[in-house]
Amino acid sequence: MTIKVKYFASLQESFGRAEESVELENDITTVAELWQRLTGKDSGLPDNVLTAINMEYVKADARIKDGDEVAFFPPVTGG
Amino acid sequence: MTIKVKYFASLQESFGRAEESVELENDITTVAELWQRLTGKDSGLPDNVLTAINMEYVKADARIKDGDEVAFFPPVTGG
Amino acid sequence: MKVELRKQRFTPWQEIERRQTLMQKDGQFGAVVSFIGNMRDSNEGDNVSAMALEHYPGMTEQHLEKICKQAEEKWDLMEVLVIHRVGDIEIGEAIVLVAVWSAHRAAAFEACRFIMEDLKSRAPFWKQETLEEGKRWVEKNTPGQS
Amino acid sequence: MKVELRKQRFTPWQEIERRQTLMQKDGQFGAVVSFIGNMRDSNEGDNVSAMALEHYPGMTEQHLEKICKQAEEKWDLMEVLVIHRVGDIEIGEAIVLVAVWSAHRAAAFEACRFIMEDLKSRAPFWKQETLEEGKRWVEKNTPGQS
Repeated sequence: MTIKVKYFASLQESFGRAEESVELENDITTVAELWQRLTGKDSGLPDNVLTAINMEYVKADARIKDGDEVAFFPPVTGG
Repeated sequence: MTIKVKYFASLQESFGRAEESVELENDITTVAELWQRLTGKDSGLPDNVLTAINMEYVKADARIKDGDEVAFFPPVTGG
Repeated sequence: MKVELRKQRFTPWQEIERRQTLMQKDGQFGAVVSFIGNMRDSNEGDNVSAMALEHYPGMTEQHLEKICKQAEEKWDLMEVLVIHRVGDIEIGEAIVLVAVWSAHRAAAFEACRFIMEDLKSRAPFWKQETLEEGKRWVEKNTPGQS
Repeated sequence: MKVELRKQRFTPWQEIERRQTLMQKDGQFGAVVSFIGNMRDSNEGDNVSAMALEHYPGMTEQHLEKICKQAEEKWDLMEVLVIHRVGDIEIGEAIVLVAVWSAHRAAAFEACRFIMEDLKSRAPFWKQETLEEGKRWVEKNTPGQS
């Protein structure tokens, strides 16, 4: 399946890109697993990384489906 | 002793005056006693009558001294 | 800190802006919380066509200043502005304005609420409403906690 | 209800006044509570000379609207206005405005606070400060309860 991944703020800088299109094998199904694939590390999703699927907040175990937009970002600091 | 008495809002209407100067015998010494003297009734100060001496809130048992300004008024409704 | 009783109609936003300009603390305050109370055209189910606000000259100003001082002791504030109408008031007009400036929002929110609750329950003001049937004194303010 | 992201500097008091005029509910609302967040010239002990606000186009607007709808379900409100800056911000400028109109003060105070706390802790905005030594991302908002 194909998904769109977006990064914001400091995560955009550390990944070196704002967004990308990612082709996933079917065995990658959660946000946490996607994070491992993107970072190449075995560790789970850090506490200070927030995630949204299709612009709604989700937890690390949320499932991803074909066509989803998944976003990773640091704690928010608006207002 | 001589004191100044002020009435506000609905109490001003029921007393028919905004203020008066009152000569007191020495045995009238508290706000509650003054209220009895002014109304001519034996009942104590009603719960819905607030009092101030010299522009500071006081309770019914507060003592009055010569030259004081004593005010009686209903619950406040500003804001 | 500024506390004022006003006989004339005022535009609350202009007053806040003017005070903020006079303060010359741009860049220091991070939070401004303001409350504005306006005259409604009904109360307790009755149509109200006009209102008069009586106060206790001297005590009212003194009491409002005491409330603001208490707020300044309790929270870290940069400025407090209170304006309250007295005399005749028309529908829709601002009756009271409380504005609080602080570095952070918690202090500004809490101090503004504190001042308003004390003002409503303790500051010597009395409202007289004009209804179709005549005038009546408002007997009690509604409680501030929901 | 109106939620807006704004690239240009705005004068919060003018925005509140304009909204209030458009509402045409004079005589109905008895309480207006507003919060304005301004850019400070320092943060965590460091001088800050400028700021940029990043957001997640689409999700940010959607999230703010959801907060306001929640507030409207929870309290009896007549109008809610939220304006939030994005992009480059200068010292002293307003970053955020939240204004709430209601018949009574408790609802207006509580809804305004509720919206601000959710906005600060959940709405997708990120601040980058310019210091003398360079730029840094603000890592965390200060908690709203004192």
